[in-house]
Amino acid sequence: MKAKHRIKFDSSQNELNQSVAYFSLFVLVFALMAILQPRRFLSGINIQQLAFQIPEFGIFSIGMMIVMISGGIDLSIITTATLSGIISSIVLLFLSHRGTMDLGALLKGIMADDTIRSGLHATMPTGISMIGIIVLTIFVALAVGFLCGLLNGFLVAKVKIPPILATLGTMRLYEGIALVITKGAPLTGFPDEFIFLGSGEILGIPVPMIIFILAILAVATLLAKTPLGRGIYAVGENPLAAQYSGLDNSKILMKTYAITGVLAGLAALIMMARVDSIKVGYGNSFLLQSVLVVILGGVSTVGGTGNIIGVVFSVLILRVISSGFNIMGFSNYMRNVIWGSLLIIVAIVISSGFRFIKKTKHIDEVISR
Amino acid sequence: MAEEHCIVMENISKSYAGVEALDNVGIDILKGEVHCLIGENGSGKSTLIKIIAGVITPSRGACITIHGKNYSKLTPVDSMRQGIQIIYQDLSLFPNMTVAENIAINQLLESGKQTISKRLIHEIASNALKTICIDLKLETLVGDLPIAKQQIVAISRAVACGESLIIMDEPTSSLGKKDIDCLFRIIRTLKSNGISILFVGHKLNEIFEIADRVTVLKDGKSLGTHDIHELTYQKVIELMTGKALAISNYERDYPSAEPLLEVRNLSKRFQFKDINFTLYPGEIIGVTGLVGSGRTEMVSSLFGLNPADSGKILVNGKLTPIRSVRDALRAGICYVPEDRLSQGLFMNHSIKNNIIITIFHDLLNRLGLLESGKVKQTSSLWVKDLAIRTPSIELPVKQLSGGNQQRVVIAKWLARNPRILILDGPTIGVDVGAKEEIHKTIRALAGNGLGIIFVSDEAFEVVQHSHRIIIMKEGQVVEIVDSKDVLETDLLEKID
Amino acid sequence: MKRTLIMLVMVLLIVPSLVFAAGSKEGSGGEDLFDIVLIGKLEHPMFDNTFIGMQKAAKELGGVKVTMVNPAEADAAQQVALVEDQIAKGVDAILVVPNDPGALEPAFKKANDAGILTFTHESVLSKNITFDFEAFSNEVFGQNHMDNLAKAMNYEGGYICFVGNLTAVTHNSWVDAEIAWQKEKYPKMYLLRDRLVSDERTEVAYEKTMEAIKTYGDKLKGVIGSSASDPPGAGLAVAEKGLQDKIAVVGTSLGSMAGPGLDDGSIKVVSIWDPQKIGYGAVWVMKQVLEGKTVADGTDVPGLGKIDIQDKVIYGDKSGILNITKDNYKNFTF
Amino acid sequence: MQKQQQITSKLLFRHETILFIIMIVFGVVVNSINPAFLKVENLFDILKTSSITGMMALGVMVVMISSGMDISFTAIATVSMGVTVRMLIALDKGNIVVAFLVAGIIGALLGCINGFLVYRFKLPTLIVTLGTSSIFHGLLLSILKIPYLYTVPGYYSDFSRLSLFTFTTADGAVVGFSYLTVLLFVMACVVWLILRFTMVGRGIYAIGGSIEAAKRAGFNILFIQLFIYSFIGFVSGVASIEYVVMFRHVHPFNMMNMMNMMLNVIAAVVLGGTSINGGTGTVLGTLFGVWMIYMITNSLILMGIPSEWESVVIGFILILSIGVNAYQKSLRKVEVKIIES
Repeated sequence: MKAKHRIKFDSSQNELNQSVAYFSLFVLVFALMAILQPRRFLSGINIQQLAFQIPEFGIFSIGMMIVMISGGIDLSIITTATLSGIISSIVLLFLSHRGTMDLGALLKGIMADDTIRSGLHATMPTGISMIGIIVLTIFVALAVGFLCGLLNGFLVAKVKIPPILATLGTMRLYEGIALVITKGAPLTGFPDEFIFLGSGEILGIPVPMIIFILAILAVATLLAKTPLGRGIYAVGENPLAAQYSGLDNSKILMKTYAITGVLAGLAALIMMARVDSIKVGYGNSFLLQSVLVVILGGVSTVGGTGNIIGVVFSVLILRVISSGFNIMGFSNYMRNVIWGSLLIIVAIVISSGFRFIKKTKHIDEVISR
Repeated sequence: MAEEHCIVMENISKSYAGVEALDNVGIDILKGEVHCLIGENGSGKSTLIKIIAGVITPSRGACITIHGKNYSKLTPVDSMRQGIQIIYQDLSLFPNMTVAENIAINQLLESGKQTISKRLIHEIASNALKTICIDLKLETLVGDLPIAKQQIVAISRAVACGESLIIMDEPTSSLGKKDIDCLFRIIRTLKSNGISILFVGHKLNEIFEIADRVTVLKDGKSLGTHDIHELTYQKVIELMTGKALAISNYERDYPSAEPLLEVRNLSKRFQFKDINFTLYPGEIIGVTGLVGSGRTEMVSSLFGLNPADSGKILVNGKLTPIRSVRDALRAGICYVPEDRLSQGLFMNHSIKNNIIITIFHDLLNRLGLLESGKVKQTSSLWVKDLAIRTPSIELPVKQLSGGNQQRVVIAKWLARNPRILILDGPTIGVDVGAKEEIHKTIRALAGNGLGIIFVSDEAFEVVQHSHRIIIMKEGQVVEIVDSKDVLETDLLEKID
Repeated sequence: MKRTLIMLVMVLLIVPSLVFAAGSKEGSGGEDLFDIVLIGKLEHPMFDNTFIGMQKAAKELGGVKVTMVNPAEADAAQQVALVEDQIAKGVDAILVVPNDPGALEPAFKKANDAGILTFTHESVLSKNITFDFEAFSNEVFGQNHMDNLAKAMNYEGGYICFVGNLTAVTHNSWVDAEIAWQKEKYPKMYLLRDRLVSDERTEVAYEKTMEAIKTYGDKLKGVIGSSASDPPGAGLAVAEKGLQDKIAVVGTSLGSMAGPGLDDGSIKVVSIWDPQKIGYGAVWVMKQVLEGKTVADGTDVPGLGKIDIQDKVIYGDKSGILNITKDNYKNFTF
Repeated sequence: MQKQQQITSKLLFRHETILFIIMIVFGVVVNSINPAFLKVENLFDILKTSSITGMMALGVMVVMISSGMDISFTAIATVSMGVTVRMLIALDKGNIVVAFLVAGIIGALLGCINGFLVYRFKLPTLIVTLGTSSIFHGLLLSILKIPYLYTVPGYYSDFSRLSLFTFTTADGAVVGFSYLTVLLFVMACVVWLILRFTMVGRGIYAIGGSIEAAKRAGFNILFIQLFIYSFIGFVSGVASIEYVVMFRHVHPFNMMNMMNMMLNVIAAVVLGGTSINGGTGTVLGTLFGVWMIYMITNSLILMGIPSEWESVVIGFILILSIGVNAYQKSLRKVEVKIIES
C-alpha cells in the first residue's frame, strides 16, 4: 500500500510534473496579464510582438542551457553572436553589392551613405544568386559561431580552464575582434530577402518563431535522443564516471560549446534580420538574463540535470511578464525586483519539492519490505 | 553494578513517512568495550547511530541514558558534550585542510576558543597521534593522503576530543589488511584507555577479531545483544539474513581454451613493474594486495585509464595496445571501478540512463537517434537479469541502496557484452546478503565464458571465488597461486 | 512554518510593488489627448530634463499627454522591446533617443504601419521616422569643442579625444569634426593618438587620462570628452596630478557633473544642449504633426529657435549650444 | 635529497609564485615598450586605483572559499553608497570614518539577507545572489529613488588626497602612497588574520571543504554563513565609499552597470588561485590576481595599443595567463600523484 504511494516519485514522472508546473505558471501569468490589461495585452499586435521578441532571446537561452547542463557556462555567447553576425553581414553586404565596390570602401560606406546603397540595389543582379547569397550568409554565421564555440570548448576541455574564466576571456576576445573589424560602426542595409528571416511571416507565423521552434525541436532531440546529448548530461553530472564509462569527455565538451556557438550564430542571424543592423554591444543585456532563465527553468547550477521544456517556458513567462509590465507602464527597476523575488521563490519551491525524496533515501529498501 | 554503562538506549523507534526504520530497539554499551552493531543495509544501523549522535530525533517514548543522565531528546550538542564522537563512513574530513587542522578542529570547537594558533593545533594533533602510537606528517593536506591514512586522521580527531564513546561506521570498508591491523591495534589502545567503541560493520572475520559484544539488527528490529563467545560465523549470518547461507565452493574446472588475455612485462614508472599473467575464458583471477600495492593501478592500466609505460597486452592472441578507455572497450575489456559513487554512477540520472551510457551505438535507429523502445527494453532486461530491486527504470540511481547501485554499475558493463570484465572491489560497502548475490552474478558470468579479473582485499572472498590469485606487493607480482592450493591464512601472510 | 512565512514576505513584497509601480507612472487624463511617449537611452537626468520640458509643453500647449519609459540598461534590444510594447499599448507618437539607430528601424516601421508617428532625438540616421530632433549639427558641436579647447590650451600642443564607446555614432562624428576643424584652424596643435574609449564611465575616463599623462608627459596639453562623464573623469586625473595649469579639459558634460571640476580649474569649459528646450520644442513640433499641420523649414519653434530642416532632421540654431563654465554652471538645474 | 626536491617543486608550483613570475615578465615586457610603466609613480597609481576592486575581491574570495558565489556585491555596493551618502547629507553631519562605517554596516545587513536565505533554504548561492541583486538594486532605484549626486561633501575628496607618505621623484613629480591603498592592505591583513587564526576562519575553509563534515564537527553553520555574506556586504559597502572618495559622485549605475566589473573581480579572484569549487584560496594570491588584471587593463595606452584592439589584447592576455595557470595546476596534480605512490 505504502509502496504504491512512493512509486509516483520516479524521475520521468518528476519531469512531467515539472513541465506541468511550468506550463500552469505560464498560463497563470498569461491570464493575469490578460485580466489586468485585456484590451492592450490581448491585442493581436501585442501577441505578434511577443512572437517576434521571444526567438532571439530564446535561442540564446537554450544555447546557454546546453553548456550549463554540461556543467559549464558560456559568458561569450553574446559576443560570439556579435562576431558571427558581423562577419556574415560583411559577406552578405559584399556579395549582394558585388562587383561595384571593394570591401574596404564598403565598410566605410555602410555607415553613412544611404545613396550608394540604394544605387547598388538598383544595379544588383536579381533573382538567381540572392538565395545562394543568403544561404552562404547563414552558413558563414553558423560557421563563425561554431569556430568561436570550438575555441571555448578547447580552452575548457583541453587546457582545463574553468568555463567561467575561459569564456570571460573569449568574451573580450570576440568582442575585440568584432571591434577591430568594424571600428565600432554598425553594419546595415541588408537586402529585403534577408530581412524576411527576421520580420517575415509564413501563414501568419513570424519566421523567427518558426526558426525558434525548429531550434527547440533540434535541441530537444539532441539532448534526449542522441549519444552526444546523453553524453552532455553524463559529463555534467559526473565527469569522472563519464570517463570511466568510456566517453570522450573533452570531445563531448568541445562539441557542446560548438553547438552553443552555432546557436549563438543562429540568434545573430535573427537579430540581424530583425533590426536590419548588427553592431558590437547589441544584445548585451541578454547575457545575465539568459543565465537567469536557464536557472529558473530548473537546470542545476552544477550541471547534469534540467530539461528544455522548463527553459522554454521560463523564456515565455519572463517575456510575458516583462511585456505586460511594459504595457502597464511599470518602471524597469520594479520589474527587476519582481524578477529577483520570482527567481528565489521558484528556487525555494523546486528545492522543497525534492525534499521529501531526500528523506526516503533508498527507495528500493522501503519497497522491498 | 560491576560494569559501568556508558550509554543505555531503550524503546527507540523511528519512522519515515509511515515506514518503520527502527522498531523498539534497545542497546547498551559498557565502558571500555568494543561493541559491534551489525546488520544488512537498510536494517536501521545508520538511523540508530544518527540517533545517538542527536542528528535524528527518535519517536516518542524513547529513553536514552548517557553516563547516568537521562535524555528524552538528544541534540547534537548534548551528544558531543557527553563525549560521543562518530566517525562516519565518508570520514567527514576536510580535504582542503592539513592533517593537524583536521585532528585539532573538533577539540578547538568544543573548547569554545575563538582564536587559534598553529602551535596549539600542532600540539593537539601530535598528542592525539601519540595516544594511538601513529606517526603522520602534520602539514600534509588531507585530500592528498590515501584513504587509510585519512581514516587514521579521523580517529585521531575523535581521540583528540578525549571522547568516552567513539562510533565507527564501517571503518574497514576501504582499508587493506595491514591498515586494518593498524586500526585494530588503535582500537585496542583506546579500549585500554577506557574508551568505548561502537563498531558498525559487516565483515564477520573482523567482528570476531575485535568485538566484545555484538548487537544484530534486522529490518529495524533488534535481534538481541550477544557475547562474542556465544556466536559463530554461521549463526551471525543466519541472524542477519534470516536464512541459512550455504557457502558453496566454486566449481573449479580448469578452463582449457585459448588464452583470452595475456599480459607481458607490463610496467609503469612509480606504480607497477613487470606484470605477467594470462587469463582464460571462463576464468576468474583474483588480484589481491594491500592498498598501495599497485593492484588498482595495474588493473586500471588494462582499462586504459592509466596507460602503462611499457610491456605488451595481447587480447585473443593479438597484440592490442591500450592507450585509452576506448582502446580497452574496443578490445572488449570493461571495468567496474572501486568507488562506485564518484567513478561509476550518475546519481541524479535514472537507472535506464545509467545502464545505456555504454551502449549508445546499439540503440540507434536509422536516423542515428536513440530509439526509446530499445532503450527501455534493454535496460529493463538488465534490471531483471541482475535482479535490481526497483519499481521503475526511471528512478534516479541515488534512491537505490548500495548493493543495487553496484549492480547497476555491473549491468552497465554487461550490456556491452564484454569478453573481459575487471571488477575492482565490487563488494566494498555491500552487506553479506547482497555480497553473496554479487558473487553469484560473477560466477554466472564466468560460466558464460567471460574472463574475470576480480580485485579484492578480502582474502576469504578471493579464495572462495577465483581460480587463481595474483598477489601483489609494492608494485610487483609476488606470486600467482591456484586457489585450490592456498588457505586464507596463508594468503594473508603473503600479502603483508 | 518559517518557509511559508518567507514566501508570504516575498509575496507581500511583490504585490504592493505591483500596485506601487502601476500607480506611479500612469497619469490620469481624458481619452481625447494625444499620447506621446519618450523612450530614453537609460535612466538619466538628461532624459528626465527632456521629459520636464515635454511636460511643460504639454501643460502650456494642451491637448497632449506625455509619459516616459527608459530601458534599465543602455541596450538597443531593450529599446526595441519598449517601442514594440508601446505599439501594443496604442500610443499616438513615440519619441526615442536611440542607443542604436539602425536597430530600431523595423520597430519604427511597425509603429508607422500601426498608425503611430515616430520621432527620434540625437539620431540623424534614422529613416522610418517623421522627424529627428537635433539641438544643432554634430559638426557644429565638434567645432565648438575644438574652439573651446584651442583657446584653453593657447592654440598649441598635443591633445587626445575620448568617445563613450566606439559604437556611439554621435560621439565619433563629434570627434571626426573636432580633428578636422583642428587641422583646418589650429596647425600648431596635434592629435597624440587615436580616440580613447571611456565606456561612458567616470572611472575609466580617469584611469585612461592618468595613463595618458604618464605616456605623453609634457606633450599632453588638452583632453576632449564626448560622453557626459568623460570631462569629470579626465578632470579628476588632472587635478590629482596637480596639472590644472598645464592640461585643459573640455567636452560634453552637464553643469552638475562637471561642477566640482570647473570649480577647481581642472575642467575649463563643458558644452551641452538644453534638454528641456529640446523637449519643449519636440512636443511643439509633434503636436503640429499630430494635428495634421506641416512644419516648414525656417519656422521659429519655441525651444529650438529658427529650425533648419534637412531631409528628416530638424536642427535647432546654434544658439542651442550652452557653454558652461565655472562662472555660470550654478544657473543650470542639470 | 628527495626532501629538498620536494620543497623546491612545491615552491615552484605554488600558485602565487607562478602568478608573480607572470606579473614580472609582463611588467618587464611593457616596460621595454614604455619605461614609464615600472616607475614608482605608476605602480603607486595602480595600487590606488585597484584598491576598490581589491577590496571587493577579498570579499568574493571569502565567499568562494566557502564554495559559494556572490554576484550581488555590486548591487549591495550601489545601495550602500546611495543610502549612506544621501543620509549623511540629509543629517548634515558626518565624516569619512562615519561614512565608511555606515556604508559597511548597511552592506553587512544586506549581506545577512543573502546569508540567511542561503542557510535557511539551502539554495545554490548563485541563485540567491542573482535574485537579491536585482531586488536590492531595483528597490533602491524605484522606492528610495536615489538620484545622481554629483556634489558630495568635501570630506570625501579630502580623504582622496591624503597620503601615508609622499616623496619627490627624480623628475620632480610628487608621489603619494594613498590611504586607499593603506585601507586595502589593512583589510587584507584583517582577512588574513581571520582566515588564519580564528575559528570562524577555519569554519569558512571547513564549509568549503565539506559542509556536511563541518556540520558534524559542530560548526555553527548559520553563524558562519551569516559572517561570510555579511563580510562581503561589509567590504562592498566600504568599497562603495572608496568609490565616492575617488570619483566624488554617487551614481546608481556605474558601480552596478559593471557586469564587467563584477566578472573582473571574480576573474581576479580565480586567477589568484581561489578554487571555484571552494576550499582553497589565499589573500596574497587574490591581491596578485587583482593587480595582474589591473596591470593588463592599465598598460594598453602605455603600449600604444589602438582603442579598437583593446578588447582583443585583454582577452588574449587573460586567456594566456589563465591558461598557463590552469596548465600548471594540472601539472601539480600529476606531481602529487607521483609523490603519493
